[in-house]
Amino acid sequence: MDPILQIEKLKKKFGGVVAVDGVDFEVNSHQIKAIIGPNGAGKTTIFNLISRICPPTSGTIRFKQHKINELKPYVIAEKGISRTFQNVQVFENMSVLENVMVGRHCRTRSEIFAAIMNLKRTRAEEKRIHDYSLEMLSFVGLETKKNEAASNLTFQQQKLLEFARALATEPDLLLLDEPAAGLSVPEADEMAQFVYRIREIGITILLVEHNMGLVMEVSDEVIVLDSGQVIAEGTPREVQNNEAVIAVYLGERETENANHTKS
Amino acid sequence: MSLGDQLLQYLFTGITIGAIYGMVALGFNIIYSATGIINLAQGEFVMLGGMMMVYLTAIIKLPMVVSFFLSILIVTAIGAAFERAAIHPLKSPSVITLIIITVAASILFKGGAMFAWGKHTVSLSPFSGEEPISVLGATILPQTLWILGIMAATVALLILFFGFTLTGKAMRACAANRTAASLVGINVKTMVLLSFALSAGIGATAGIIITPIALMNYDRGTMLAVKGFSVAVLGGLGSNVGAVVAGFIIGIMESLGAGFISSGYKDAIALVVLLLVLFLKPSGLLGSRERAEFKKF
Amino acid sequence: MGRKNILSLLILAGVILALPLGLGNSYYLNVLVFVGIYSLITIGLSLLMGYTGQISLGHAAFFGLGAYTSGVLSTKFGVSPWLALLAGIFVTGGIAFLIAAPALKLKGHYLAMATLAFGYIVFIVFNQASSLTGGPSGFGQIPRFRLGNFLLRSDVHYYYLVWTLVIVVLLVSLNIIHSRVGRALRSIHEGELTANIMGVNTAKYKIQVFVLSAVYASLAGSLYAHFITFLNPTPFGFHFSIVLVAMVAVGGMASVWGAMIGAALLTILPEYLRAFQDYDILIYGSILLLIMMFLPQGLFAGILRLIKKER
Amino acid sequence: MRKKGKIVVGVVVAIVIVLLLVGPLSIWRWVPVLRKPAVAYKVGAIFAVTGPAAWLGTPERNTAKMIEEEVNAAGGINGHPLEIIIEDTVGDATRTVTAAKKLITKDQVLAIVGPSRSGTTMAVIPIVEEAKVPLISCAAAEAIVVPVKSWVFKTPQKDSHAAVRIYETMKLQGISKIAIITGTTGFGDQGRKQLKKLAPELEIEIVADETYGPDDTDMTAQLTKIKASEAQAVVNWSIVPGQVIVAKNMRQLGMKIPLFQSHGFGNIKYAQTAGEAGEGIIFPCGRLLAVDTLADDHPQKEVLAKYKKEYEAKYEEDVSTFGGHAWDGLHLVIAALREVGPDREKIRDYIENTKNFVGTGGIFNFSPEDHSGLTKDAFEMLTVKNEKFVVLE
Repeated sequence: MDPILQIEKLKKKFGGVVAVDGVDFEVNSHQIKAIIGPNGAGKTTIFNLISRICPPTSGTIRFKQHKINELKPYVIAEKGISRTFQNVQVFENMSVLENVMVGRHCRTRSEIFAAIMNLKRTRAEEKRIHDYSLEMLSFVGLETKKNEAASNLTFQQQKLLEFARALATEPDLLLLDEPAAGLSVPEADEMAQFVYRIREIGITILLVEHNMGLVMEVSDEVIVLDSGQVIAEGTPREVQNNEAVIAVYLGERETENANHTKS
Repeated sequence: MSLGDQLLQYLFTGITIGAIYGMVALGFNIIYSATGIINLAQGEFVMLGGMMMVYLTAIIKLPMVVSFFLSILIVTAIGAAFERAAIHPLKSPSVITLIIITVAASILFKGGAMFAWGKHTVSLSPFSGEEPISVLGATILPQTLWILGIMAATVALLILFFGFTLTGKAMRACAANRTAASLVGINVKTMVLLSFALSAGIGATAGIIITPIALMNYDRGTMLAVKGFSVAVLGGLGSNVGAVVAGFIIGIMESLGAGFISSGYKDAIALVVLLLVLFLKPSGLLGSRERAEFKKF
Repeated sequence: MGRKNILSLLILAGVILALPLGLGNSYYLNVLVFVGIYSLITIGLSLLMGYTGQISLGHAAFFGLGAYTSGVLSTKFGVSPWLALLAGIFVTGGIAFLIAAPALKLKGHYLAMATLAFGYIVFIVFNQASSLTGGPSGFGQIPRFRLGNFLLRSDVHYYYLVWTLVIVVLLVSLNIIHSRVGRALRSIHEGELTANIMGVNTAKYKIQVFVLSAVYASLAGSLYAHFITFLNPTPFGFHFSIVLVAMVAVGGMASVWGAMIGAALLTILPEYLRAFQDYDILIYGSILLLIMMFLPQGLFAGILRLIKKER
Repeated sequence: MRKKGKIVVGVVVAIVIVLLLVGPLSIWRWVPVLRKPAVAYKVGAIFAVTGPAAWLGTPERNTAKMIEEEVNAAGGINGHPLEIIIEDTVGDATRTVTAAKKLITKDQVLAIVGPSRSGTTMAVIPIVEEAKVPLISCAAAEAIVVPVKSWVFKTPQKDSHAAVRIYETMKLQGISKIAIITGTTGFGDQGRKQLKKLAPELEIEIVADETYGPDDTDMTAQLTKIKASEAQAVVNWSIVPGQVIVAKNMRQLGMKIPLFQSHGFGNIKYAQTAGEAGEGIIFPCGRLLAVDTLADDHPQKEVLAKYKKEYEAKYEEDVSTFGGHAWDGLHLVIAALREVGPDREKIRDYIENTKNFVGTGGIFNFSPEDHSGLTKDAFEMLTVKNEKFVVLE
């Protein structure tokens, strides 16, 4: 198996706080890999480093053997990495279809002069963008909502819309940031089905998730992160039986239980 | 005059101008930090303060001290009334809407002042005599010392207010996160009202103390607002110490620019420096980058 | 571009053709010429502010750069006004490009301040570079446009020239809005970082739309210079930058039609208010305040919503 | 929500109706029958009533209203009432051009008095030249009438005359090296040009040349530079508040050299605003402000005293030379109307040939070569003594 994403000695400091502390791992093509860990372990920070929302302090990120640390976010999208967001980031005042069409941006070429002249090939391209985006919408089952403003969708629908938008960029690697967070149990199950279906198209998936059921069900491999460091890596079964992991998770479960009783 | 004497004089001039700008910038900061609004009518509060003071002392013939506090009080009330009438009723307005509303308000204040007090430039006698003080061959007006003193007092009071009183802390909380502030029971709308009142009061104070030096007329507010805004941004929006420091920087740059380079281009010199600072450090000299990024449009 | 927009354009073209017949008075036409000139700027500003979400408090400077480049070249160097207009576009576009790259990294009020400072610097240069600009006194005798041997001299001629260009600019702008680029612009407004991660080169499009809006303003400036035939710095100061933003906000930023309505309203309104003498300043301020308070989306959106609601 | 919507619709509809009933686009104007019969003589006036030069435009407007009332109370001009239509420039060239076009094409005025400022005047010149409407500007700049434009006149004294009078006074006082400091407005800029142009002719050397913006709050930097130069006197050429701030700043810096101001200092308010710092300022001015010190047989005495008395009684404020410029302009037009009737071209010809017209600014003698009509003797050198203007000894 060839690795599509290689992360070496990745480190990120925010002021004095080390959020990611020398992380190494690889993601192989066509696999579903999950990153888990307690709150503040640095999971989302790793995503943000990969999609270059902020620059890493040190270390390298390679995608298809090429270093991508220095690239701008939009170039990373062009290279074939797309993502969804923990707290959804849809373009609220644009229609559902337009949201997806923005995702199509990096696979199309018409620039401002072509737009001004409204050339024949521009119109043809616009048609292709439209059709492709519609296809992505029907893939996630939102085609009936295409003309709604994105802000009118439910939370789950907005998450699905983010899927469609990310898929419209034709990614080779898709980063899913807590796809099940905030969803009910049946909705989370639906999400799991989507994750499978996305892999079937041939897209590699890297996933951050708190919902252990979903993680254990869909992942081929799991990385466990604590305080910015990898403490375990392996198949779901191996990880579940790892003592370090259990220690970390027991700790968290206790605090979580405590929180639950409080509220 | 030797070069050294000249240099000292330019410095004094810069400090005088800078103190004026700094006072205006303080008013900007208060509304900005509590609400994220850039109040382009801030210059009008300054103008109203100055005109009101002249009116009370010259026409009504009240004593200086009484007029001073009465003017501040009246303009504070005007600021509060403006907030109640034009800002309070809005539901989640956009920043551009707010900018235009403050512009409209400044037109109204200007028009009101024109009808109330006419179009002439007025002056106010200085608080303690007009005899310039000589320092090492350069001169400074006693009024400048008043400006510096009152500015220092204002900044000190603001620091005390925001640091040690419950209301001040509540206002800071609103600045940091409005939703969170209202969740813990702070009445955000009251804080907005308060910030407008406070900022109008500080603007009026600025207007009163600068009128003996800079004179005042109904049309003066806009330029003062532009300068004050530049200074507030250079200092880092929301930073009061930054406003004072940036005021002096711009003031001294203008006066040195006028003295050594070209009086015609002095404003441009100060603005080019401002632009360079913004391009290199986008959140101003003493502003925090994170805060600037949180306060989005 | 939707059918609605094409229809609106056709209606606008019809009204433009017909209006001079009904008015026939050069004063009204003169006001409408200014409405047209300002519309050119506000359409660009609506692309920049309403669609892309980037504020500018310095667009009067681009208007002035167009006017001065055009005026100086044609008056002092004998360049044909049409060439001067083109030169204005290139000069202004070039300056806008240089300022856009660093300025558009700024956000919110810091961007507002940077554009304001830029506008102010340009204004100072107009005042100080007297050998070219005539300084605060300005200069006159700017030649008017010619079409072949035909000299455009009356208000009617300029009315048709300006409004033809408004239609062209509208067409260009609507084409951009309803394209891949237009979508990218709106995504920047909605969430710049998200747009970037989704593959939109946000910096490039911000610069492009900034330069485009500057070019529109420059075009307007050249028309102004060759129409009014006299230039001094006062119309290109901070005050006018604010008026432009007010026009866009009053009409409705999120639509080029709104931007035109705003330009029309804030140009025609002071003419109505002439009758009120000094009180005009109070009435003008009150109207501006009330519109922004009760129709914060602008007149265009407000009226559209009302029509829908009544149905 | 619905209720609110209806209110807003109501307000919008009401505004539209009002706008259709009054104002330039009103329906009445499209129906010729409803127009009033035009018996009045219409004269246009364009003044900077609001905006940064409001101090200039307001006395002009007041004067125009006063004259209109006066003329109509006396039975009008040959039986025709006089209608002065006053427009505001807001100090903006664009608005001024529109105002001029309104007066010419919509109101069809016979002549225009104003605008108040040099820049706005320059902007309307091409319009009146093309429309062939006489314009009598109230602005000072030389460029308005040099070179002569056939339809354009002006009533204020020329900048060059003011500069010459200042220089002549300096020579009498033995001053040869001076500093000039001017505001960056049209007025200040024109003054700066005249001062620099005329200095060599009168053997004056300008050793410092400084400027400041119209909104500047402190000029000590510029004055420090002047103080360090060899200047024996300072000429400040600007409008308020700069005039007053310069005087105050000079006092602050302990500068004892004399301060000369331009003829823009023509309002006693400025001297009062400057207070102690204003004492001893020397400036050229029409005789209006020193009317009390004029000999009774001075040809201008009667006109000046009458205007001053009436203006001050009506408006309860001190008369200024600026209102006087409007007085001169309007009375020139009225005299023309009285003689030649409502004909733009004849009015122009009449004004161009007016001789010995006694105005507030001086005795006007126009000719095809001179559309200003005044000589440098129209100026008196005044100085400030005890917050009053007196003729310089």
